[in-house]
Amino acid sequence: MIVAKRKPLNEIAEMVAPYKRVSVIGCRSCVAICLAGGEKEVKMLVSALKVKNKKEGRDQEFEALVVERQCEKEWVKEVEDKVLGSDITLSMACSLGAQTIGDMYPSHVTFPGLNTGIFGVPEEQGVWSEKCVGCGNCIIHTTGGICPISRCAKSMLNGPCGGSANRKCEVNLDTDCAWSAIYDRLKIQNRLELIEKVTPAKDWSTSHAGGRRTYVREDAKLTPHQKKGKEAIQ
Amino acid sequence: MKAGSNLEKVFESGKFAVTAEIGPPQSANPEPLTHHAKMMKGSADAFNLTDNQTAVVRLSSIASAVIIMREGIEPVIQMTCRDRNRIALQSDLFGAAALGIKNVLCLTGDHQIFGNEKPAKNVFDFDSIVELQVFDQLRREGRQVGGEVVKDPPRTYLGCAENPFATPYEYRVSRLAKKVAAGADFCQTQAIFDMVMFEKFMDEVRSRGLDKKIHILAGVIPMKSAGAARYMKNKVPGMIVPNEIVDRMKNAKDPKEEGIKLCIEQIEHLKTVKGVHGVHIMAVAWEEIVPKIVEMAGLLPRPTFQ
Amino acid sequence: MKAASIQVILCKCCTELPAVLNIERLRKLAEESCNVVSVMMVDAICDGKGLPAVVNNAKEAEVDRAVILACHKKDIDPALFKAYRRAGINEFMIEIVNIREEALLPHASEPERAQLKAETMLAASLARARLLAPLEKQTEAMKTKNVVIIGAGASGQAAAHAAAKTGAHTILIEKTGKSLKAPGIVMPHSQVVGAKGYGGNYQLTIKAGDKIENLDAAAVVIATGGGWTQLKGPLAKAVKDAMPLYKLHEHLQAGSVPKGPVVFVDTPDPTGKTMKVQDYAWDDTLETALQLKRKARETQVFVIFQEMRAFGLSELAYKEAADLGIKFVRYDKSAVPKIDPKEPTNLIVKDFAQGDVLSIKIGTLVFSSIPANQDNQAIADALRIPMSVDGGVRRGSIQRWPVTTPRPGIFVCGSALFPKSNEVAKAEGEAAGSMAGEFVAKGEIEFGGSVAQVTQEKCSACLTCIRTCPYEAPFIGTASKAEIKEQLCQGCGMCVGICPSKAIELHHYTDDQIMAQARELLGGDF
Amino acid sequence: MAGRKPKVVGFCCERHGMDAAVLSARSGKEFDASVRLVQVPCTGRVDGMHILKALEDGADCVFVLGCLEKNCYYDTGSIEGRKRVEYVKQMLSEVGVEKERVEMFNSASTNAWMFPEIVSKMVALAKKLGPIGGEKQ
Repeated sequence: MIVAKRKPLNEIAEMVAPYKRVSVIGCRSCVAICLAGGEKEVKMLVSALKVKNKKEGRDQEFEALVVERQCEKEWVKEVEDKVLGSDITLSMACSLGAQTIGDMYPSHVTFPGLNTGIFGVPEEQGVWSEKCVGCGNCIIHTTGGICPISRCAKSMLNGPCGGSANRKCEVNLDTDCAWSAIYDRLKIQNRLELIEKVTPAKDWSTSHAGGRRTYVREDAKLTPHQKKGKEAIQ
Repeated sequence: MKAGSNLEKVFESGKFAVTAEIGPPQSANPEPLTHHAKMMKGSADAFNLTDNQTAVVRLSSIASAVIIMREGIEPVIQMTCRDRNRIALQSDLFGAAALGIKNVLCLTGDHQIFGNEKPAKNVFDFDSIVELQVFDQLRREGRQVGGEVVKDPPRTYLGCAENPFATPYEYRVSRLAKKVAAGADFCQTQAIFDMVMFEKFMDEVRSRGLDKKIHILAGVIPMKSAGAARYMKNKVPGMIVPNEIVDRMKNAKDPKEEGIKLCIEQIEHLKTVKGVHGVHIMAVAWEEIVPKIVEMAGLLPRPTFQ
Repeated sequence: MKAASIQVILCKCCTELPAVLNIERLRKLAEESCNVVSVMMVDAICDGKGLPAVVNNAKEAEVDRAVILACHKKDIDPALFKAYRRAGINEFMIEIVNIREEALLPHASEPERAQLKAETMLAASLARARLLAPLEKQTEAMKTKNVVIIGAGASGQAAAHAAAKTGAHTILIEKTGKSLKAPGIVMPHSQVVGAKGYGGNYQLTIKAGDKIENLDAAAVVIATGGGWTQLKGPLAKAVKDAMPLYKLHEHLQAGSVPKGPVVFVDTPDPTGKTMKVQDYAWDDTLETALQLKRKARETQVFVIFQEMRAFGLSELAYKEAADLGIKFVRYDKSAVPKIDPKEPTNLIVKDFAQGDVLSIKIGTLVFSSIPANQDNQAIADALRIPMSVDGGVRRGSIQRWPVTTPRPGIFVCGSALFPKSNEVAKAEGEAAGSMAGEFVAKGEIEFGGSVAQVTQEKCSACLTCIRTCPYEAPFIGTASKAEIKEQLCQGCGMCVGICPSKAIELHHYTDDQIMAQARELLGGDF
Repeated sequence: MAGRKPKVVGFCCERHGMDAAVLSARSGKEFDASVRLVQVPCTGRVDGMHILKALEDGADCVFVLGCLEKNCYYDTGSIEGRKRVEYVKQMLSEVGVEKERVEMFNSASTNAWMFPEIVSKMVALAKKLGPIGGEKQ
């Protein structure tokens, strides 16, 4: 899932300071699960900002809201009145949610309350680790199911580098060396031959390097006729 | 001859090679390079110029190479994948070859977290092995990685680095084999302090016949103090410094002298290891000691070729 | 929803309350408050005399909830809730306000502030009372009358006898094959390896010999006891022939006296972090030291300890010990006794009380302690009950429920809690056995009330509640959303406080109820 | 406003926390009347929002009082409570409000002297720091 974390409150407070009525919108999907932008975090943020305002004698109104999935227009639509009734919206969803609101209401200002970080796996309660960078061309069938692009600090294709000591990464000694892990995994799977051969240059054109990506599922797309019907109903 | 460099000639002649490291300055001033070149001239067969080593911004390795070549010594330039994508790497290889640089050491590169530009965005389009493979294909087939045919391909002698002391230990020789397969002609090792472990590594290298396919330069670092030994032991990932060595430096009356003595002993030992074709001396910030060590290790005079 | 109609009861606490507070002001405030339909004063709610009048008043005034200004809720007689129930008022609609211990007693020297505080507390509890909702508890029949006792030592056997007296079926699970007489069934060579369910209806998995058997249990008593150990830590290296207390005891029984001076230490590992001074150590150390001293007056006897705790009348032994000349030296954790580097036969101890550093020659070193049973962890894991840091089973509350665990229907006694003497272990075994028996005698379990509940539409199925709950009450149900197994829920509200989607509420302690009370309390100026 | 009295809210767990307060009162200990107690079943029930809301509603200081961590009635409840308090402290420091205004305490129910100490510590702090945003409400 997408893992984000709240921006420091002083940064958020500074962003929203010029505005009188602030709508704060959380999301019940990924960011709720990663404890960054669910209803609880939204309410606590609002409360903390009110305490700050109380200290500084500033007068601001906050409205705490939460939608099911902020990256989808239909869900955002449910709080449209509140969004447009405020001077500014602080999105407590990932950047996708913030941009969805921004794209839906271009003249309304929407700010991000979270820093969107990683495609992560909850390793344990409160710990999420990156395991994918969305390169668009998965190779983990050749690397024992471990992604070297995201889990190696240098995205090596033929690791591990010389800095791997005690099977830890030299960039962060608390992090396992991805390539040591790949070696160990392939060894127990009896597939070490996979890393005996040189893996050639990777084609990065499927990643963000190839420009902004849009994935389309033709058979799922609505035809212009269908879309028209929908609009008529609405 | 692949490139016809002096280093290549020494290896081909079967002589025990010596290379030394020169760190380019953290400025636009060429003077330190010229100074080191003059001082070390004749002490080694080629001089390795680091490429923004530990991600600290320094005078570029290609420019440094040109500067020391003016003093009549041969460079080995490092090219890391950290700062350049495949376009820049291939372009720089052309450029280096055009300037007369014949030895290139292919490295993945230290992560920027260790350097003085930590917020940098890194590239890592390649890793060192892919870099070797692409450069090897360029020089052999005159074909870029993207398929473009090059009319006048570079003639370059390709090197790599390998660390026998990084984990998983049992995989390190396989990784060296991958570098050989990718086209490496010579290999510089991480500094060696644990001779027992290195010999084990070399046993496997020989048993796989890799010593016949690649020229191994064993890395040595002369130490100035016990603090340096401790630092390398505790703070440098992938470096193994046995306790005896730390103790020896600690108990020495004159640590500098002891460091020199130790380095010479190590070189003497390495000469006897089968499959080691030379040494690479990394006298970081102590370059002036290199001529003395080379002399005392009985490696002078260096061979010359016409 | 029908508006709340509240009855306010002001308990005078005999004469205590009027002595400090102006009860008329409180009455007036109550009468003028919204939703209050009746205000009554009673002399003492605890004596039960005023109860019929209170309940009649509630009926007549047709209230649906009550706010009672009295004392600590735990000390209110359950009869009060029963009486209200008969009048049709749910127990969760009764708000007890501890005016006595929160305002009256601690602020008696500032009566005006105490008065304002009491008034504010009244307003706050009215605010909370308006938000209360009735909650019905449910029952489930127990499928069995089995009380399973784990361990057939002193405490386990005592528990079996006590439980059998209440009419429960007792089943003693014993790891070894020792033969013993106990009521009910004895299963030798058996161990509990797993458990499902909850108090009243547990399904235990028993490994009996090589077989795995299932066993229903309404209640479980953990009586796993303790075992002996060797001297540990630096002292073990320095003192080779130290003996455990029971060895010395055996020597004394056989008539031999150890080489003096005899030094008793309270633990086998003074430097260790997990071993604490035990009841066992004290009763038996004192007794043994006395026996020794009585036998050999000339032998010097030292008792070195961190904390002294003799059980009950054993305390009388201190006097005799002092008369006989046994020397007690208290040390602190920061300066544990160690061997004198200059004189390896001497022990250096810093006397915590006097500050002197003593060097005591060791003739014989005797250490006393029983570490917790190694099996406790496995049993605690199987039954999912918490352990103490010493490796013993954690009990519910040292004052109120010394032989219960936080999990209903699971009781604990003897050295399974921490090492103790035979007599104490037996007494605890009896207590645990009869509590388990009484628990089973009820025949049904009651659950629900102040438990957590998930609003499924808000749930993100993030699993945070499941990971946080110590009782495994939350689970993902068929709708792929969290649900709470009420029988397992203990009503702590940990899941509620952590739920990132605010999808869980704890009945009787909802966010609104908590925050309304706090807000109202802050409204008062005193 | 010379006469303004500090306002301190204490969220006390129903187990050791509240029992410790009650015991201290019964043992004849006096403590400052400024403290307002809110009972929760367990400090793990405390939501950071409750603490922040109390500050919003006029509390100068808030404390949470639970069982000793090694002897919590609900096993891990007071550990959870501590973590909630720590998170609120972090939030307060991010918004530039003294994080000392919020504190976690643990007490055994048998401890009669601890509760008055907690109260006097928090009341002294409330007096020192004054109300959030100065004396105007």
